[in-house]
Amino acid sequence: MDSVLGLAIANLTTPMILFFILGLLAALTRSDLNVPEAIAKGMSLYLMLAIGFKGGVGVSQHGIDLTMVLALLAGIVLSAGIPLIAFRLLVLTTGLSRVDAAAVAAHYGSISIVTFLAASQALQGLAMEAEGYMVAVAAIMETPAIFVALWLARGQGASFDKETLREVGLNGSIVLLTGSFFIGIIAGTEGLDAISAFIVAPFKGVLCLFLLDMGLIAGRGLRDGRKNFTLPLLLFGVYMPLIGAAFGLGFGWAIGLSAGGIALLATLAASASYIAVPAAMRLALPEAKPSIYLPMSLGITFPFNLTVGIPLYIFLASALS
Amino acid sequence: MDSVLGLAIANLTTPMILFFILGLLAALTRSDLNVPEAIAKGMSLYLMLAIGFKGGVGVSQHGIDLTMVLALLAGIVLSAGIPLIAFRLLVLTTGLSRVDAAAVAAHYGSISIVTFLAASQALQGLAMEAEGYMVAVAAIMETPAIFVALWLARGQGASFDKETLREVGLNGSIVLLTGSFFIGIIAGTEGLDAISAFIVAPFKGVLCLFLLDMGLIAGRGLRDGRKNFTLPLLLFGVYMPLIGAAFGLGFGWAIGLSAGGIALLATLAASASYIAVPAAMRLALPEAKPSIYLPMSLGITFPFNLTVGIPLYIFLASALS
Amino acid sequence: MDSVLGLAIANLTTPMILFFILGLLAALTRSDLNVPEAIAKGMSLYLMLAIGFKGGVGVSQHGIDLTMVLALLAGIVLSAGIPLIAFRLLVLTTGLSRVDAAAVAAHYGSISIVTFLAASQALQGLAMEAEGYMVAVAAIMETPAIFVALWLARGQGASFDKETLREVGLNGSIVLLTGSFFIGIIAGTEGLDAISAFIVAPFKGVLCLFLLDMGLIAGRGLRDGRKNFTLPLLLFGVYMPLIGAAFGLGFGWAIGLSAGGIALLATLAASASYIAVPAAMRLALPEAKPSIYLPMSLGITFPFNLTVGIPLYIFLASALS
Amino acid sequence: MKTYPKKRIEVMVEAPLMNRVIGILDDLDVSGYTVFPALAGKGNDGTWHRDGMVGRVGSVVQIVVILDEERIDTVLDPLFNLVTRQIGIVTVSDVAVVRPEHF
Amino acid sequence: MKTYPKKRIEVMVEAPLMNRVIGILDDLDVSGYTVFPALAGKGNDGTWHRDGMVGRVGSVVQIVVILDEERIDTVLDPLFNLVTRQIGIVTVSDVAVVRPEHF
Amino acid sequence: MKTYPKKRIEVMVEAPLMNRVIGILDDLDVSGYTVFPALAGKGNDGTWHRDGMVGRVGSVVQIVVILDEERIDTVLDPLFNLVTRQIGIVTVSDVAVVRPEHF
Ligand SMILES: Nc1ncnc2c1ncn2[C@@H]1O[C@H](COP(=O)(O)O)[C@@H](O)[C@H]1O
Ligand SMILES: Nc1ncnc2c1ncn2[C@@H]1O[C@H](COP(=O)(O)O)[C@@H](O)[C@H]1O
Ligand SMILES: Nc1ncnc2c1ncn2[C@@H]1O[C@H](COP(=O)(O)O)[C@@H](O)[C@H]1O
Ligand code: NA
Ligand code: NA
Ligand code: NA
Repeated sequence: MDSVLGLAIANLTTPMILFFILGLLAALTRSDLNVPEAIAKGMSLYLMLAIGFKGGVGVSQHGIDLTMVLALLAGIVLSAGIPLIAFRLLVLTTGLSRVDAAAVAAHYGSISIVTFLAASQALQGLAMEAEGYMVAVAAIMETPAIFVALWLARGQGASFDKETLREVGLNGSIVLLTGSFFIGIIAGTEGLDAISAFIVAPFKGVLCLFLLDMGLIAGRGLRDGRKNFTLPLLLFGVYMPLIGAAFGLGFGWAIGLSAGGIALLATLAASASYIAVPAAMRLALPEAKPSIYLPMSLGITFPFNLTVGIPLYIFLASALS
Repeated sequence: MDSVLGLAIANLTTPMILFFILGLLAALTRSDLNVPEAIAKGMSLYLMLAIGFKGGVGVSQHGIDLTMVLALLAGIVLSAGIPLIAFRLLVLTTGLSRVDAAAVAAHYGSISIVTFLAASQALQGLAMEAEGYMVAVAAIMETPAIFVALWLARGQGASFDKETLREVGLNGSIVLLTGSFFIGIIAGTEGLDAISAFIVAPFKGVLCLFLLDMGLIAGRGLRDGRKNFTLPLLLFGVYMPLIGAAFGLGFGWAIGLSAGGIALLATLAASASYIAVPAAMRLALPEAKPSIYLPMSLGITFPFNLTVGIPLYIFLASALS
Repeated sequence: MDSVLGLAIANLTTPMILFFILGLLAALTRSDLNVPEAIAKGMSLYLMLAIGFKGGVGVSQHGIDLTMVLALLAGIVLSAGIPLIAFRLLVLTTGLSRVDAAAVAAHYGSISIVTFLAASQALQGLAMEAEGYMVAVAAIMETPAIFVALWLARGQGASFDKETLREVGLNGSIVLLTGSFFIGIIAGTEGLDAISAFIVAPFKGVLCLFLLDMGLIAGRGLRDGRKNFTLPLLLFGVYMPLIGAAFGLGFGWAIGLSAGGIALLATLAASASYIAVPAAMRLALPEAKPSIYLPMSLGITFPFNLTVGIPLYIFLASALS
Repeated sequence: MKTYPKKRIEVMVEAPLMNRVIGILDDLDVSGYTVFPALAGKGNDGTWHRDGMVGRVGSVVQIVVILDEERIDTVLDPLFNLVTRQIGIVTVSDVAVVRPEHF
Repeated sequence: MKTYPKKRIEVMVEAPLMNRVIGILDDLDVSGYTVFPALAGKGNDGTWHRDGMVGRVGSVVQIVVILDEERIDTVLDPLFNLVTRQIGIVTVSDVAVVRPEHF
Repeated sequence: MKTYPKKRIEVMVEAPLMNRVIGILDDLDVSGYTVFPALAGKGNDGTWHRDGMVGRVGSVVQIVVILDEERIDTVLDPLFNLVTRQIGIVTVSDVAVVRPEHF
């Protein structure tokens, strides 16, 4: 196992990360390079379908065990617990209103599936295996943070009726991720063989194009968000993932995951949502300002995890096990 | 050859069908999972290009024979004849107006190319070959039903001028399907080798994503259509494909197609259009209600064929030859 | 090496060109076959990313040499010089206003990346290698022509402020092409292996679908443009690429490119832009009529190069070296 | 700034009908029009949403024509004939423009 | 050609809110509505552009309802309640239609 | 429900010009605007359709600004300067809004 610096440098010169940086630069220089919305959504459907399915096939091969149940539980605890810490830190250090602090906190409890994908690819590049069911852990971590944040903002206009609950719980990415996961379990290796030319072979390449788009979005987020960033907020965007990762590493180690699995759990805990949670916040906590939580998650934490965080979490996970 | 039940169960656990069911469930639980329109159209272009091209390459390998001409003729007769039967049954049993009955009848005479694709994949899974020109039969079956339906609805506001004729005859899917077919004949095996990494290898996987979308649409069709479904209409949506398939099996057997070819002809006869015919009806028979014909075709007959019909038709075709 | 006729015929029966012709015919018969805008843009992103990356990997393998610098210089000279010739010929023979003549001239100085792709594929089909950095030459040739044309139209309402300069210089296709090129240099063969299932294997097939769309656009361009085409303009659309190619061949031979490289430089010089330049003209030379320059470039010169030009340039390049 | 009164006709029809409407406008030599895509809607025939659609049925477009008051009736009559039989809505409203010669 | 005066309500809201607005309209039994997708925009919360977006937040839709003057208040009240708390804009304007019975 | 009169400016321009129009609006500090994509159209320079397009030329967007009557001229003048040289159309119409403080 390389040193963390070696890992980080190797990570930075993969096509994936280079395309992300290209997107970032294009946005910062205000190039009109752009990916049509439909293509971006199509790629995100593809990536979720593929990762879910492959995770399911993994489970169909290795079977279900106690560790899986523990990992799912750990995911729920992390997703629900991290917002509590994040909220407290935000209120103490940043001067955000309680509503805004709760909304930001929700993002850090929930997860970013693209960060998860990037970590999976990095593991694969190092020939480190991870448990297939980690994708189910990812899916299960999407929502608890949202409910905790709404509870934190209770009495501040958080609406939380049955309809909102349904919309949050059955949002497209959760349904596709878990649906594909179960399909993978049923279809098994045979099913994977049938469609691997679609979901395995071109996966990395699609991820490159997707990360180009993420770079563009993150860069625009940075440009637009600049005026809302205070130093305490900026710092939060960097130390909060580290705090999350520390808990992820601890839980992963405690329940006996493989090194790869620990790294993924740490990555999930460290990552911040920018799809599911923002949509939920607009519905249930409309007073919270998207101009704060979106640039934080997309412009600071996402690039940080992608470039520095992931190699670090992998290094620490390997050291732990 | 397995029993029909074995076939049906094997069919139900292929990733293709499982993704269709996932889409259906997501729509029925009102998840916001959705596929952007442009992606859905892009996939349908891809699928038609690929299937047309592969069919043409098949013909370039095996040459043209009398059976091909007979199969094309059989396609025309089926497409024109089935609406007559369907119309009579609808008028007798469902209480639809003549205009609506004619419109529904047109859908059942015409074909669904995705159902055809699913049947082709099922055959391939069973290592059963089918004639390459069946894709030309599919293309030729798209329109005769429309003209017969307009004749059935004559005097009821069916407009049928030269412009409509051109629009119906040169609709995009027919042009792409037959165009790719002829390109396949010209380009031959060499051409196929050049582009097979695009049109052969990932085909099944793309079909999975496309069927996910079809499941979503079918599910929404079912939900919206509920209030228009009477029992006689519902039953029609199930027995009409069986009647069509019976004719398809008979014709296929009579003209000496292979077992695979018979199964495909039966599938075409059994399938109901939901793209070309609805568009033609809006132009030429605007009084007919889309809220009847679309849910019938998409919500009832399409899922029926996909899950139960195709294995049944394959079983019967194998038994016949 | 075959004769030019043999080459041309072989070129005309590749799936790529056949799909282009299919699109052309569909548009001319006013079929409603169409490719959604988002899909067309997605494919063009894909093609530029892939060609740029592969070019960069080529450079990472062969290293940088003096010829590369000379080729880049040749590209700049061609892009800046061809508009001067084109402008003079247009003013002399076609009766276009100076503004329109300048705008058309800009298109012929700049390049069409799809023509470049088609030529690369044709070379590959003949097992002829070309220098990887030709893609950088393509990128560098996009803009000089624009600045020359604005200079030609000075005093006629050509606006040319810093903002326009930035928009022209950092347009999406240049950024993606050169960005991917540099990423290819950094990522090298290892990077290529990781994503070749996405950017190499399906490339030709995607190009087929893209050329189908280009055929549709070219056909519509022809139909719409008919009324603006005079004989001198039509002729210009055919002889101008030949003049450009002649210079390209000469420069390529003089600086010592390989036969494949010479053919590509000739193709670049012969090709006319239809994305970057039209957009720049609308911003900086709004008085020029798009109804002249777009159909010229798309409807005449693009099909001419694709069918007749490319085999001819390859033949001549082989004869030269 | 001086502005001039004009009329704005807006026609909502199902996408397959778009070419018919445009054909009518072309025959009448209107100076221009613009078509906007709708995303979703509801009418007599129920609700529709463009996402996931593979065909064009159900999906609606809005065709906007800005033209002189005098020409209103010439244009409305044939449009109305089309939409009575087919699915569609026609509205007219007042607008002011800055370049009267354009319309 | 004879036309009849109606009102046109236009609601701009962020996409995640669309279903709420539609729900209100459905509850009130309006005869129809049409939703148009916006491409980009700017409001209190800054600028947004749809390209490259993966989520729906920020992207705005415009919901158009043509209806009878009499029904305006019944519809405006609940809509307004929604948009005061949430992000959104409601405008009303005059239009004339050719088929009054449709609305 | 009480409503307040405002003006609605609608600018149709070719997509490459969109950023120029937005730049003008930003410089003038208008409180907001929304851009809608058009699908197809016809003008002095012939017809265009977005499908299959790879470039942005020809495709048109509509920029909608709702603002106070008082500010109309400040905004119309620079917009008009842009569209006279370039391709485009500017219209103004009356609307009523429910939240006057928003504009
Ligand atoms: N009152 C209305 N306001 C706005 N749009 C409408 C209205 N009624 C119908 N539409 C639109 O016009 C389409 C066709 O309506 P209909 O002719 O009632 O089936 C619908 O799908 C809606 O998109
Ligand atoms: N004055 C305005 N004119 C047109 N559209 C506006 C205006 N103000 C806001 N919008 C649109 O409404 C959305 C939400 O605005 P806001 O409620 O100010 O955040 C913006 O993103 C714009 O698309
Ligand atoms: N009278 C009109 N009504 C509606 N849209 C128009 C009209 N004239 C022009 N347009 C739109 O504005 C664009 C540019 O028009 P033009 O400046 O005439 O070339 C056209 O492509 C149309 O989309
Ligand atoms: Na997290
Ligand atoms: Na049929
Ligand atoms: Na050139």
